[in-house]
Amino acid sequence: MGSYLEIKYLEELQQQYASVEFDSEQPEPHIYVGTEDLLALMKELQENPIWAFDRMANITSVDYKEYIEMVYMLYSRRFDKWVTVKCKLDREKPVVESMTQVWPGTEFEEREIFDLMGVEFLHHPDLRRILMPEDYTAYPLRKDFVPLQPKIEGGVLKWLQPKSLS
Amino acid sequence: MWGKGLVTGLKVTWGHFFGKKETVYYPEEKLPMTERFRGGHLMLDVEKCIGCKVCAMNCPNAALKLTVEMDENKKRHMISYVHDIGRCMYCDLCIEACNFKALKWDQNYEAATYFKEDLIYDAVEEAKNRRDGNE
Amino acid sequence: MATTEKFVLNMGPQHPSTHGVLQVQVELDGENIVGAKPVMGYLHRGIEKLMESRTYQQCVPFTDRLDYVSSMNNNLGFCMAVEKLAGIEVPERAQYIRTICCELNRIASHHVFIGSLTNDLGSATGMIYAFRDREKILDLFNIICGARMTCHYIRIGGVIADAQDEFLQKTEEFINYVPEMLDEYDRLFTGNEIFQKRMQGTSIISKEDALRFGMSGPNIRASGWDYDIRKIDKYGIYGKLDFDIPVGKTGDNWDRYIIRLQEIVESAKIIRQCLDNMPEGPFMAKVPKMLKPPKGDAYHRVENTRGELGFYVVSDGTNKPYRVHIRRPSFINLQALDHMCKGMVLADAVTAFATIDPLMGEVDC
Amino acid sequence: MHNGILYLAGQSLKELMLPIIGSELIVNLIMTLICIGILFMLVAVSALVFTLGERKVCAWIQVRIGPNRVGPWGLLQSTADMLKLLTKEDIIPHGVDRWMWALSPILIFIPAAMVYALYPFDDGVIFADVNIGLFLLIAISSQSVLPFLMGGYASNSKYAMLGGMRTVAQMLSYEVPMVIALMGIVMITGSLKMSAIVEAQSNIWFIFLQPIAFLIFMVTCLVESNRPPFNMVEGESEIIAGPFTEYTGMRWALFFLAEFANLLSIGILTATLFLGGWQGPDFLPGQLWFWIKAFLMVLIYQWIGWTFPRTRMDTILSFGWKVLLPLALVNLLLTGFGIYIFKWLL
Repeated sequence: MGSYLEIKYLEELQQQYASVEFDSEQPEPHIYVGTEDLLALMKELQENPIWAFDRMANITSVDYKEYIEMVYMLYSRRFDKWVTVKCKLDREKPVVESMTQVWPGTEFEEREIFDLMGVEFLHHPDLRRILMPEDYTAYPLRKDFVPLQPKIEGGVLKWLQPKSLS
Repeated sequence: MWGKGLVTGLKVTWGHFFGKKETVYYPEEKLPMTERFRGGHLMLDVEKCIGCKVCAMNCPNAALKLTVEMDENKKRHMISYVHDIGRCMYCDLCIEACNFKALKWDQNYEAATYFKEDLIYDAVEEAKNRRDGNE
Repeated sequence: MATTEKFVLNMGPQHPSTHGVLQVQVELDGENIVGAKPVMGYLHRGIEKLMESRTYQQCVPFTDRLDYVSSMNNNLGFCMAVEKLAGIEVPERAQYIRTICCELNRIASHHVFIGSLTNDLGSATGMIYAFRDREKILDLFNIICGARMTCHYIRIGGVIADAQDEFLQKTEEFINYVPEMLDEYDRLFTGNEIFQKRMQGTSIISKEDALRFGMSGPNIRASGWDYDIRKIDKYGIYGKLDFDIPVGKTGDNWDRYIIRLQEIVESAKIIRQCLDNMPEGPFMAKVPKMLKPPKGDAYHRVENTRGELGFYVVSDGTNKPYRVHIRRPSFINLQALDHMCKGMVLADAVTAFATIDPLMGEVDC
Repeated sequence: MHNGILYLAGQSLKELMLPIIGSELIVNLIMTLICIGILFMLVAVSALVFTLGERKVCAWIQVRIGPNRVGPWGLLQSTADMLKLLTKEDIIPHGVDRWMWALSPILIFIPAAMVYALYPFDDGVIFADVNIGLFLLIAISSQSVLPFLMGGYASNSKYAMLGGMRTVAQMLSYEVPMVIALMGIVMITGSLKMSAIVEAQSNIWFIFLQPIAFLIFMVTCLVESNRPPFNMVEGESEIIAGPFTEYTGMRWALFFLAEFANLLSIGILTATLFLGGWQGPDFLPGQLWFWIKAFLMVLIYQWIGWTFPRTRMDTILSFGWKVLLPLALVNLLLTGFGIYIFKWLL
């Protein structure tokens, strides 16, 4: 079981990137970073040999009703260390830099997040829906999701907005 | 030598050609089911059941639809216990939830039916039929 | 002058060798593959969303349906994540039973791999032999939990029922049978020249590429990394057990096949150690029926048969998870498909699908 | 004079009919028609037998019981299969080349059935004992390339097209080593006549004189008749069913029929050319020896087919041209030297 990145290193990161925040009271504090610094921070963590976070263990997003949170869990095989980087996004128009620029293996996972949560990734090589139909308009993993109604019109499958509950 | 592997492969299949077969003549010969086997219809013990509906609450897929009636002595009676096999995933949570051990599987794995409607059955009715049959 | 043009062949979702409902758009130049694009979503059931509306205990049977040929490992991953979140200690006997079941399931899953690989290579006999042996493991599961594939045996806090003597005894019988079984596979296909010719040197993933694609499990080990979560994280009782991680050299189809054969041997070794050191005691921790983990999130990863399976669970303090994310290894491993197929011929594409061993239940979630 | 049972039966039938009908021409005509009927029956029955036989052999190899539901020991399984195929809906896919698509299953059956005319079933029992028997046989059997390509092209399906292309490449390249391997036999016999080839083996079978040619011939036979491990044309895990992908019901059954006719065909051919045909010790009639050998060869072909994985298209092409062809040429050279030395010794 790898251990979490120590607080002194987190402070080091904080000095480098202004938008890095963490709660030093907690045993394993998550790093919160602004969207502007995210890509630079990730590049630093992956490429700099003092960190060597060469695996993106888990990348996901959570809808907290007020905002959407991107969760990146990084793992360093060399030092057996974990770090969790989180990034809050505007719920109306969530846009974030794509991590495929740092870890190419996140391509499908980011497509999945785009598909199910509606987060748009900049500089992604192939940003399309991956699990849901191409012409689907809703985002299933959001908390206010209501399933669209499938309807066949003239031999073409269409997705209609459900009738409003009012 | 190239081709040695091919010959040993042929030997293996030749051995099985005359060897014992693993499959059975199914409808005549059936494999025994184990004690813990989960499958088939739910067998409800009407005497033990107190109508608390914990089984239906524990069902992840809402496969159980129960109607409970209260008589004059405030005692609950199970009127119908509708189990939809089409929704059931045989997770066993209903049986484990029952505090009175009133439920168990009848372990009949031949569950296929011609019509979708036949997948829905009433366990109370089946319990009644079983009791009538025994008498 | 005659010219040729490339064309796109839609393999799947209905195709004999796409392991379910994977669709691959293969761009072909004659028989040579120019590119292969996986298209998925045909088995998407929204398990992550379904879990949000069910209690923690009710979520467990849904994990069976992710990677349905190694359901024990999925149960384990989710239960361990919730245990981490809620701070539940699992009794030792339960840990041992869990390990035995998971490793048996790993062997069963590798049987499916061998079976589907040989079938895709055109030898239906190999498939039947592998499935015949898998049947023995499924019968063991039938004894211990009453189900053969979707086990739902490992629960939050332990296992649902104690392992009977019959199960332990039959497991030992199976472990004794493993060398004989592998010997037959070796004689029938591993030594077969046609088999070797088709697998060696095809669909190579280099060491760097395997890391770049974020691959895990036997696929990354075949490329030369000794990356095994069981060894790295030592979750459960794996820290106490003695086993090796087989590592490949070139990362071709052949290595991916051999690695899995060797993993069967290692799994058998683990099971034997577990059987020998099985402690007595309770098999289930005290878990409240209404499990309400404290607010927060937890991530736990286990070594599934296909790679690194991670569960990210967010709790908001109620009895239902606020959000569950599943890091599915086959989904991520599929990213390498295009790279593996490029420059190969159509017959190799089928081998590449088979050795990457994706399971559509897991890919589509 | 010939003394095969079938030959004698035919002769006595002829003698029986001659006084009744009077004209020898008409009697010969009737005899010819009877022979054609028997040959077609043989092909049809062989398909029925082999549907069950193949499934049983495959099941026994795969530690299964195999078909056992229809009739005793599943003996009526193939009849049930045929009935099912006959009653199936005839689906004509959109956009097919109608004429070619419909003709392909019929044409594929013709060479498969035609070659039976050239097999010596017993002493003197051969429908057409022509001087260039072996040559004609190879010429006819190589015709089956075209229907495959027609079916593949006309189906308007990429899988079928790929399968059709594979057929051409595979069959054409294996024709060459096959012919050259058989040349050794022809050199020893000194004739292309099928009956002469069988008679030349009365002392020693050609399998002992031509072991290399026998192995080459076995491989090429498997390739020519699309049997596994060389069933690239069908390649069910890659291109579904190749040229047959879009066919249903009876049309597909004709392909099926031709396949089993070819299976028996290669069994008979191997038995005739290398195992002495109908010749054998006297305690059994020649007819029986012939069928024993043929079925044994069929069993061996099935056994090989159900054991090995499928080869890859490019591998078998290079194997055919780079290994089998030189080997066949070397065999030819060795046979030439052998004959020369043999004559010199005498």
